Amino acid sequence: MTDALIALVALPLTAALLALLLPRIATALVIFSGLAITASAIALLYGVNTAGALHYELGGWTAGLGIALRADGLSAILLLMIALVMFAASVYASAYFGKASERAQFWPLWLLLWTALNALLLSGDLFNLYVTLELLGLSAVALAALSGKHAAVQAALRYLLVGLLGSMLFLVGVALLYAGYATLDLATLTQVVKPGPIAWSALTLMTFGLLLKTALFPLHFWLPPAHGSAPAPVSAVLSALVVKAAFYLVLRLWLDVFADIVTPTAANLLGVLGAGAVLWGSWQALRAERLKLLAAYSTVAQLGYLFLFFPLLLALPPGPARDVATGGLVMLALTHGFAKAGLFLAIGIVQQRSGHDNIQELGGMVQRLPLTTFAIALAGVALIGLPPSGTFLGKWQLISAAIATGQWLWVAVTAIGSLLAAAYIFRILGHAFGNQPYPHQAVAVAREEWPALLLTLTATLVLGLAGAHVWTLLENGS
Amino acid sequence: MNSATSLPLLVILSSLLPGLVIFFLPEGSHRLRTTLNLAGAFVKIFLVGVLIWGVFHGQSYETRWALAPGLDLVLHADKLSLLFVSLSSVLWLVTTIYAIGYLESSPHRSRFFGFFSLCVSATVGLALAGNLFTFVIFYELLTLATYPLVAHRGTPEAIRGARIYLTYTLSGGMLLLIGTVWLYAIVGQTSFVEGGVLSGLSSEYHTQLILIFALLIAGLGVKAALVPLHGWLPEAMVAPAPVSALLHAVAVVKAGAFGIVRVVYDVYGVTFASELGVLMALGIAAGITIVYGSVKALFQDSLKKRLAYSTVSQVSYIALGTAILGPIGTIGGIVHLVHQGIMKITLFFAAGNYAETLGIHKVSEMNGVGRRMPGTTLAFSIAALGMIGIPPVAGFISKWYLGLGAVEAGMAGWVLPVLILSSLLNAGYFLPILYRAWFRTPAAVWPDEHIPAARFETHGALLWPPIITAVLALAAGLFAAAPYSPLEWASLIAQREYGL
Amino acid sequence: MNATMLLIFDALLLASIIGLAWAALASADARRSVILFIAFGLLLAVAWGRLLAPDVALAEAAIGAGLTGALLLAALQWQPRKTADTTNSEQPTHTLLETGFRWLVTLLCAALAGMLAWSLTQIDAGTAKDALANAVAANIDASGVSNPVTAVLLNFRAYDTLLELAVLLTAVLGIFALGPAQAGYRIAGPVFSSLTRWLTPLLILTAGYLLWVGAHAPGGAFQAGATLAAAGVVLRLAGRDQIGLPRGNALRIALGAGVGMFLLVGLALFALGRPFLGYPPAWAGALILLIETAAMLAIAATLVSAFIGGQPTEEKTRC
Amino acid sequence: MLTTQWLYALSGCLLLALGLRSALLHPALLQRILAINVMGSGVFMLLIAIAYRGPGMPPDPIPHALVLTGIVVAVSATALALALARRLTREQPHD
Repeated sequence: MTDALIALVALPLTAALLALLLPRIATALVIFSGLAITASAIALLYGVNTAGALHYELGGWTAGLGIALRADGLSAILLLMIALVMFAASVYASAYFGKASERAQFWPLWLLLWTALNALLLSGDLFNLYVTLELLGLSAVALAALSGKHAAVQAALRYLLVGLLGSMLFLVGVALLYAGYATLDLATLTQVVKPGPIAWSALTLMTFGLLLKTALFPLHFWLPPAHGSAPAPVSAVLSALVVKAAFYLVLRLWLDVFADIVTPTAANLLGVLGAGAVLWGSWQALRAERLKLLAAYSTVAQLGYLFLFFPLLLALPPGPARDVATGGLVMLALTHGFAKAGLFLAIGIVQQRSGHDNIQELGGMVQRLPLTTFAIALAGVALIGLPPSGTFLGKWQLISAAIATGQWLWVAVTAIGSLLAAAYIFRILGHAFGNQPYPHQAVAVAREEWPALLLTLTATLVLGLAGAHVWTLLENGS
Repeated sequence: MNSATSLPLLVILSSLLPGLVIFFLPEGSHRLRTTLNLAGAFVKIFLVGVLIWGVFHGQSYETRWALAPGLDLVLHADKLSLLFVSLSSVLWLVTTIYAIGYLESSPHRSRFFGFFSLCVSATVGLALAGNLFTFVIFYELLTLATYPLVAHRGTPEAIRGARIYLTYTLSGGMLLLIGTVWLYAIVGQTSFVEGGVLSGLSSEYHTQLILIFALLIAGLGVKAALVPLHGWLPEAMVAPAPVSALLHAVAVVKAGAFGIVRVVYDVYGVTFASELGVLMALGIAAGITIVYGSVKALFQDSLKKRLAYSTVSQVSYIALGTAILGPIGTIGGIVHLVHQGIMKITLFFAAGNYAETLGIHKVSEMNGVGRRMPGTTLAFSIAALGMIGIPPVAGFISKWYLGLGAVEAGMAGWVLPVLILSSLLNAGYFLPILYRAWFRTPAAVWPDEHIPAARFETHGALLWPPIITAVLALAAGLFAAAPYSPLEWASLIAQREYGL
Repeated sequence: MNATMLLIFDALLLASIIGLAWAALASADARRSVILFIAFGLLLAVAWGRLLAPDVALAEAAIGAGLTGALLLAALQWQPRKTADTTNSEQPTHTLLETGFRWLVTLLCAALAGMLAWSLTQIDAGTAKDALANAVAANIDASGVSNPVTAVLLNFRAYDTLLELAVLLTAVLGIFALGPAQAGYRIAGPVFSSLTRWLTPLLILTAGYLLWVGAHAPGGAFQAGATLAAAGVVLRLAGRDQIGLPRGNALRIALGAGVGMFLLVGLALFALGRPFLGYPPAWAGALILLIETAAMLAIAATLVSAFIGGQPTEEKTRC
Repeated sequence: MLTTQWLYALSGCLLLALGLRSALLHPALLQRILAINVMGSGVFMLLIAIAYRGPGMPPDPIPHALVLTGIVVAVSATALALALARRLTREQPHD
């Protein structure tokens, strides 16, 4: 059962090395290891669902002296999402990067990114989290700069510096906690940490560093250029997974480790920033000229919704009500992961076929790229939060919790944000449905279209109709 | 899964699955597409028949599926839902035939019929929804499915109309959603129950319940085109005629009206609603809409626009009926759900025929069209007279019961004037059309005649649907007292609602 | 050396460290900043020594000051000596808004330092804070090495080190993806090249020694790798493009060696039914040395590749 | 804490603040990269001060190990940052 914990880190890392040494067979390698990783993620989910939270002490040293890998319902679900999204994006990338030389450079970094994501989700140790954060940051930057275009490199450099700043602040927090409690093990810390200046400043610093990495408004400035100029499969995982990883850490710190330290006021502050992100991000997405920028800004907005949950969860007493709301939060994160990844992949197809991604010039797309347009529309349904997408269920819980705790402001923000989302999605579709002749030779490759379609279908149908399982998993896996 | 739990789902799938297949059909495969469409339509009617038979023999049908803790997707067949389901599935069949003829050689038919089927599936789901949560889901799905139909032509006007339609309906959907979540936050998960479920709540909740009612009605009012939320309806006229027919008679507008009926009768309970005082407000809104719509219709030269405004006014008869406390008013409102549908779809079919056959879009172009297209014009005339409320056409029945109900409920003071005034206005904007059509001499050349008069005045697929629906409209009036007639049915429902 | 003397020494040391940092960051002249920064790094190494952290001191000297310094100096080649926007920062022509922002940031940073200092006052000098140190001491015999830092680095927290090597690999792959290395320097004069003939083997020997000694005394893979890299840097400076760095596959193997060996050992043990990265005490010493050797090669190859700023070009073989 | 620890820990905080300020404000790229390294050194100094147990006492080895890891991570990041910066200056935007 716990073997899955090791496999999830060792498999992608080994694959990365092999892809580096054997570039010729790298693509096949990625597909196979991808399947293996997905299988391990499923095994882990199954294990967590039946046996509850799992942990593995590396090197056989007790956690504290050594490092422990941990997985509960939340991390297991996210790990499965990572596996599925990365796998779909890998299939897509195998067609997206035409030249063998491109793929030779791409695959090792890609698998290192995968390693970093899995390691971060599994890590149960503060300093180890710092290392995974850096691994994630560096691999993400290297991939974002891959096109070598000036804009991309510039964005990547800014992305790197911001990321380093973030991890430095995180590290200060770690140092402070070690000074105060002489432990790096999250589980131990959870028991010993007490309200006081050390905990407060540590939490502040770590949260701030992570907010930089998860691009919460107004710290989002670096995200749109970076996500907007990276290669399509990279943008997909940056938007869908990488920012989520940092968010996941915030969630862990606030709801688990520092649960007794966080105050409603602090949570409200996060909520306000989230609201800012929802409104500002959606508004910018509405005004964007290019599809990719639109998608990137919508990521800023969608992350905002996740932060709206903090004041609500803090206001709800621990118990079923809070668990249901938490499920809603996870549901939002999952749906956005799948939908946004699919959206970026679809946009990549449009960009490759028409040589641009200007929203104004999409006329006739619905005739020439029907499946791609359909994928974009499905992603849109999920981003707006219409049924039958999982977002609908998530937002339902968000509004419900807000009403139950009398925090009407968040209801208004959610409503406005959703309508703005509808505006920017149907702005695309409006142009796509236009009947002007589509000037470009559009023959989409199945290896590109199907991943996009399946990801968006997962977001809209699978999560929407089988959503109840998410709640049970979280419950069983706690 | 036995029939009791699967049948409601199958009713939806009978149009959903063909729709999904049709999406992937090549443009050319005309025959296969048509077969799928009609097969789906007939299967649906058959399944609905089984449902009706079962329900009238005390069998209960329910499909239940948990989407999240405390949120079940429930499809449930009760008398009210069956009334709406049978209406929409019958009219869907007719409309499909009409649409096949109408879109004969136009592009992107696979896309069109795909969304067409999705649209009906959503409507049926809406009719079968067993609780507000489910209703909201299908309400939004209906919006999504209709957008591509309105935008179908892809012209700038079509895109614009679709955008306006979307702006209205999605905003409405959001209000409905918030209201529903709020309601759930208070009473938890509740199914639709005849007589309502809220009357038990203590009075401290009453203000909240009034606000929720306002949210729900505002959300539903957008699709039901209650003034001032009706703005999208005339704009959506850019859609092809079959779509307009669907929007006005079967799907969208009806969904709104049906939702209002559900909320008043099966969530709040009509008695409780009147205690809260919300019923009166609804009635006044309906009254204003009725008059306003008719007045606007008076001044439209574009035939479709005139019909659109007449829809605005006619649909509010349903809301008016629900607002009248007492079984008779209820009967009037519910029966009009059916009658308005049959009559209005006839009118739109006819209007579509004029446009397709002779290129007539304006009332002022209709001189003498009756001689060129007698069948169509006859159907149009029957439906129009029905709308005015002239016996023995169905519309008369609705208005009669509404009037009686108002008297019974002691609301005659303002309801009767509204009814009389609107009927006069109806006459005012329909009779001139009939006069032109039958008695004026035709113009030398029609604006754009591209279907020459052959054996029929136009394609059979275009001619028969309006005639069939017109006959139905007559029958619904003539045989109102017969068993299984809409009126009979409506009175059954009314009895249950009032626990008689 | 008595306490007050020590205190004065500390004060002076820290004062100059902070002063150097300040000067390096305040300057608008890239070259000046870099040189000051290198000096800053060297003083840090002294400070680490003063705090009885010789391993860190070595690493700082070799990597923090040494190789980072070399990288920065290499960067000066293409860095415009005074960037356009630095010139206008010399005559500060800031708008009111900008000045406000600068003050805000400064204030925030001060607040940060204050907050940290305040929370440091709250640390209770209980015995709890020695818990882990004691645990290390208790398990050191089972770790296979006697240098506690190496024990933590390569045994107790080996997983950290594995991922850290992955970070190095990521960095160098990212650099390779950005294009080929830039051309070397001109061939150095006779004096320097004869110097390199002496220097290179010496550095390589030192690296070997550091690696070996790491098990029981200050030293280890990273310091050794850095020293080895230094040899490469020297060669490079002497104008050799060949800098002893392998090409193509060999280079890729060298770069991946650290992570590879680590995984190999870890997974092999895992397959043999031991925990992942759980060395049997009897073998621990040997296995650690094995891993460290691979790690040293990887680090050296990585750092040199980073220094020459890209994948060494295949065809050019000039020596 | 001991006076020595105090001195070094506080200097660590100071370095951190200095670095952060320049990282946010310095107009030149190179100095911003340096600034982040200075921040790092500040954190390292904090950690090593924490590990110190006074003259003659064996210090806590764990922070030392963390700092060693930190130094290597820092140099990797710096190398990547410099490579990106070089790529930027090598080809100015042509539009």
